Amino acid sequence: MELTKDLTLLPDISKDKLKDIYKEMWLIRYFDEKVDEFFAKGLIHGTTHLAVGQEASASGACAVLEDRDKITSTHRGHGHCIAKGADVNKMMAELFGRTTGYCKGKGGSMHIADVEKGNLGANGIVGGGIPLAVGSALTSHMKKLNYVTLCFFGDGASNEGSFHEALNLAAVWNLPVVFICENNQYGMSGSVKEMVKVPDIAARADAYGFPGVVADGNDVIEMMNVSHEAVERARNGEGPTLIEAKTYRWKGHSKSDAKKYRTREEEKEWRAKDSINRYKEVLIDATIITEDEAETIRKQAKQAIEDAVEFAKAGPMPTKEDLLTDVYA
Amino acid sequence: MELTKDLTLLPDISKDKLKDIYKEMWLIRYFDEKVDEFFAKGLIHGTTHLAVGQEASASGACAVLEDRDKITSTHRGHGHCIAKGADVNKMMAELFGRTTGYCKGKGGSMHIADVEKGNLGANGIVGGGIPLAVGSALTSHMKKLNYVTLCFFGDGASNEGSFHEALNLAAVWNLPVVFICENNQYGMSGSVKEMVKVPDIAARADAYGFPGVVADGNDVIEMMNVSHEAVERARNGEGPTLIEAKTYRWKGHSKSDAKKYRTREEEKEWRAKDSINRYKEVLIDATIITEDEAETIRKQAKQAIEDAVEFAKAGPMPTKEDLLTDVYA
Amino acid sequence: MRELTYLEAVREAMSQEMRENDDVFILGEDIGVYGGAFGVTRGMIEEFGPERVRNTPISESGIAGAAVGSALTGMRPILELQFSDFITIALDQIVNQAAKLRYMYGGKGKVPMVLRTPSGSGTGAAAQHSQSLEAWVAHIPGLKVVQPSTAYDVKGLLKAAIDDDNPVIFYEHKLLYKTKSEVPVESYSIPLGQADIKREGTDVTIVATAIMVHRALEAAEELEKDGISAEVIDPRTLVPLDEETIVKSVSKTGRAVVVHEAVKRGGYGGEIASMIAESEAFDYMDAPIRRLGGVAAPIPYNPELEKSAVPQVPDIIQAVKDTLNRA
Amino acid sequence: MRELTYLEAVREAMSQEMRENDDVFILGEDIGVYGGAFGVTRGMIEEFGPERVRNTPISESGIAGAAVGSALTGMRPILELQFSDFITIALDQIVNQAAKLRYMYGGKGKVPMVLRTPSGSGTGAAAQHSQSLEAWVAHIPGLKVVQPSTAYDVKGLLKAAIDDDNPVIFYEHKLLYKTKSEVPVESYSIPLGQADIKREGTDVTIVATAIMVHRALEAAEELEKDGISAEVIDPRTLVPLDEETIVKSVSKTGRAVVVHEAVKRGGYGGEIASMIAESEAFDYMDAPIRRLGGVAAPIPYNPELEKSAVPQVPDIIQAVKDTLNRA
Ligand SMILES: Cc1ncc(C[n+]2csc(CCOP(=O)(O)OP(=O)(O)O)c2C)c(N)n1
Ligand SMILES: Cc1ncc(C[n+]2csc(CCOP(=O)(O)OP(=O)(O)O)c2C)c(N)n1
Ligand SMILES: [Mg+2]
Ligand SMILES: [Mg+2]
Repeated sequence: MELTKDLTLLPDISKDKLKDIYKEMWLIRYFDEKVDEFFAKGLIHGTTHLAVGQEASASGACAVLEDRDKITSTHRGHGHCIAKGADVNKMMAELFGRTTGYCKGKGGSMHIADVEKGNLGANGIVGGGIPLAVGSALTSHMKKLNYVTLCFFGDGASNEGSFHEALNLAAVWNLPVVFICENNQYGMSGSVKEMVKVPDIAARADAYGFPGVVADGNDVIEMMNVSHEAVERARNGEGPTLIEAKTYRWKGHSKSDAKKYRTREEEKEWRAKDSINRYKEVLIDATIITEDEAETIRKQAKQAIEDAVEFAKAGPMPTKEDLLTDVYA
Repeated sequence: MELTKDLTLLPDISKDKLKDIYKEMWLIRYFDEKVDEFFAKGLIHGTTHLAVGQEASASGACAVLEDRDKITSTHRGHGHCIAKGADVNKMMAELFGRTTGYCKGKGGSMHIADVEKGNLGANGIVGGGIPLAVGSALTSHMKKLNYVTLCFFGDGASNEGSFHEALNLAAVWNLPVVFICENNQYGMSGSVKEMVKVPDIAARADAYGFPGVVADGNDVIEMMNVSHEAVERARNGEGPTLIEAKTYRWKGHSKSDAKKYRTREEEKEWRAKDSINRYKEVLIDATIITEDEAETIRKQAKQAIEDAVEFAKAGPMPTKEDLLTDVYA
Repeated sequence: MRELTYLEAVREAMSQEMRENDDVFILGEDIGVYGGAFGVTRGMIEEFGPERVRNTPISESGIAGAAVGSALTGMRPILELQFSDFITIALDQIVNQAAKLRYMYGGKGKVPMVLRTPSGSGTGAAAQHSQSLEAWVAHIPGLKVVQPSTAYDVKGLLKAAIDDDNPVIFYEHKLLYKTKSEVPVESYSIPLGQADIKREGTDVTIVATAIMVHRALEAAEELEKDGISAEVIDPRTLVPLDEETIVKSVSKTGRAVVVHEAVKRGGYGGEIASMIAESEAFDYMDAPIRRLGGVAAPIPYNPELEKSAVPQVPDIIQAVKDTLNRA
Repeated sequence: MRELTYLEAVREAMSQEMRENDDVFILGEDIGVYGGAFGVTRGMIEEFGPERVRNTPISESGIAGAAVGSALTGMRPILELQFSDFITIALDQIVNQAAKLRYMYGGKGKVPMVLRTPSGSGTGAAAQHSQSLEAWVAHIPGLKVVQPSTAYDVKGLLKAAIDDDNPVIFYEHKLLYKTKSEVPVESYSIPLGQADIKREGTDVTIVATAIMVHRALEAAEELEKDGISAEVIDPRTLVPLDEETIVKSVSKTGRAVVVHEAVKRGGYGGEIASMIAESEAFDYMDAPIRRLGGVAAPIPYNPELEKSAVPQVPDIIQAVKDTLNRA
């Protein structure tokens, strides 16, 4: 089973929205570049996982969602969070451990959630968010709220039992959930070629009886199109879809990674497929923006991240009194 | 991917062996009938799961194994155990909780193991034995022992995460293991039609990149043939196979089961496919046995189970001194 | 007053809550027409239908996660886990997700769910179906843990658990399902964190949980014949733990025996005993606190061995007497 | 003598065993060229090859089961679990299979495997990557549990664990990986179940595990300046627990402080404290036993909050002083 792929622009997306998406992709890129910089300098604590290079899958998939729709995210979640409408100020403040952050400094990079905007949270457990997405979809179904839940996870996560159980559950209950496997070719170091013996993770949907589709995860238009179709199916009660977005993370897995498990050539090839550039060219070709406009948007995004850093630094640190709050509701 | 099915008798099985299989099927039938009787009378403690009706999948699959080959089994494991060559005396003694039982009375129905004969044990955890089988296959591979591990589990178990992780692992490491899903149409009560949205569980093998094949689980010849092919593949280093044996349990799930989740008509239809009878007819048609011989064999099997009961009853009970032994090696 | 079994009390509490609140639903394996492995939900699918009495595939981790996700988005799921031993499969969702989400998110979101599960030995189901693992979840901040011993307590505590906005692990003891007590028809709530003095006494305090409450009461009857007056306290909830009631009792009696079915080594008895020793009761103690628990072995199949693996009435009597002789 | 880091000691113990015995191998996520999440296996795949340093998919339950199955059939696997928090996913295989198989089978079969896993907080990895859950496995008959605090102990205990015919859970503390001590080049074994007196003293016994051993030693130094002589005991293995050494020490000092990083509520400190109280040491006790442990909250991200969630040196000093004032 394959969904149709329409490489032309979806008709119902406005030019403004298309420009917003362009800006958002830069926001994601610059956010993670900045985080990388601060980690390298030791200015941020803990660990982090950057989605530089993977902007299109987050932006494309979330672009077709409505506000009431929900997402679940992963350890590599900054991009998803921004794409679902989060405030980069509060995100950066969280990374700085401030009370002005999304989690008041208690969660950090791996646990940013933006429940009001429908981001049910990043997750430090690989595969941990997949059953949560099914639960969220169950609520939509049982309360007839007609929202769709979009569930992000990686190629590595598709080898977890939670993937299997959750996808089967979604199938059996015919729930409004779209599974997006961001196949960036590696887990921490394990190559998908070694860890999965089928060419496409999308094919695993066949084991549950719903459609699976492969998409170019570095093509934001294609991501929008396949996600749109899947989200519509879900909203119309036609059940789940698995989308495999083939993409690549430009950076190492987390803070310190010598990247011995892959070659510099491979990295170069993938960098050439930069989704932001490709999208810009499409937009210019379609005369939706000019080169100058694109440049202005990029600079705005860059500035927004600089501002976020200022916002973050200005926030207060939690105090010992905060330690025992928020444990129980 | 489908294995070829050869419905004729495998050439390399002797007439004697074919008769032994016939006897074994009756042993399985009578063993579980007897256990049922004792449970109903309250003479056996705990709980049990009977494989009456499922004799052919256990007997057919194990018939093609060599002594050094191994199996892992399930909560519904008496049949597998007998098929792998266990002594029904020690099995019955175990159910009676005697020190003469396979587990000295410490394991009971759900934990009978016969490590010497290559039965790595029944398992009370649905799906729990599947990764164990992969581990056993890993030993064979690493130590170059060239034995095959045959892994039994149910349709319900195929929805556990352990199924997914184990099958993927076996694929990735190309291990000598054969997965046998005994699809008896139900879990405890959950119908496979409701719990799995694809017609064949065998198709799930596609998600891992090795062959899956559907077999008539009530046809011991077909079970032998597909298992033989899968075992040969495994032994030749060609990796795992998933066999789905379509069958039916005649009795309730365990001790007390009103069987509200299925109809009496359905039960009748399946009883008509009785594997022992079918096999007998094949054997008679092929002039391997006569009706009289068949009857003699059946009676021998019945007597063997009566003897097992006597053996069991004669065995001593464990004493409090046994409580703390065998915890650590 | 009308009597109900412990099992019926579970069912009645769930049914009453489901009638009151559409957000409450049950999910679990074989809870539909089969009525669940122990028959607790029997009849419920007929009243509430298959959407709200939701039969699941055999996928403990998936269904636990589905419960957590639905709770996070506005439902109030009750998850029936067929045997408490299977929490080993669902634990990531319970411990790393349900228990921590609210904290990790800085106080946003909540996970109002109940995980109901039968625990304990005595049914001959052997090592993988007889454990008492409540100490695990009691160790995890963010979870609440309930262990009722009577039908009356079941009904009130289960309502409180369902009404609670946090994940609550609700242990049902298999051997208690058929025990009866008086249970009001109308719905009522017993606050989580309120111990119950099941019997008053002056010479020794026995803190007992789940089925051990009944064994402790039996022991107390026997001890009375020897002129020993035992107070029996049932904490009812391990988290929150009603330390005050326990400490007050021990301060009065000067002696304590803590008894649970779970393996003694690393069991929650260590927490209770240490809590007592750290409290002001220490100054009133006339003897060391005694703990009784299961032996350090898996639960064996043979019925006599099985019994000897966990505390029985004579063991409690002996422990109390040891404590008294010690003075 | 030559010094090694704690991390290098883990690697050296494994490498030496693997050179000696072909049955020993490692499996785990990213343990190949990546060297594991903490770099423990770095260089090992180059020496031993990908068959014996076996990179796995991200499937904690599957790989745990594969380890158990291979151990049952003659291998001696070492499973590296990337973070000890992920045992939540693998627990069925560890607790219901590995720990119980031999018993359930009436003494047939054995499961000689080691599960090595880094635990503890202090790295800013927040609630799902910072737990100390050793109390869970210590509660399970059939498992052994090791928690080394120094490079020297690591090497000897890991050899003993690998040589042991039972499943052993071997906790490595992340913050200790870079700490150094003198470690002999040749291989040696430290028996499981032998506590180590890390510092002798006369006024109070501090029983501390893993990183708390170091904090206790620091506290002891400080206390000495106030004329207080603290004995610091590192049990090294929780199961088996060297009760004798602990009881002897407390009988001498008359005071005990038990300190671990794990959440105090339901932590193994309760077991140790209760064990002391039940022993003959009770008669020598001059003050109630104090327990220190983590607060009842998930581990927070912010570094200062994170620190305040678990015992620090001043907390230990304070607890000791409280104990002394109490007398
Ligand atoms: C259950 C679990 N196992 C292992 C890890 C450690 N870990 C964190 S990210 C990661 C790789 C995940 O790979 P993938 O799902 O492909 O996502 P990616 O990192 O490529 O975005 C691993 C192994 C974890 N956090 N949780
Ligand atoms: C992990 C786990 N979940 C649930 C159960 C309870 N249980 C025992 S057998 C069974 C049904 C299993 O179905 P299937 O795998 O099809 O095997 P069958 O009983 O049909 O042989 C269930 C739910 C269990 N023992 N273990
Ligand atoms: Mg990946
Ligand atoms: Mg079945």
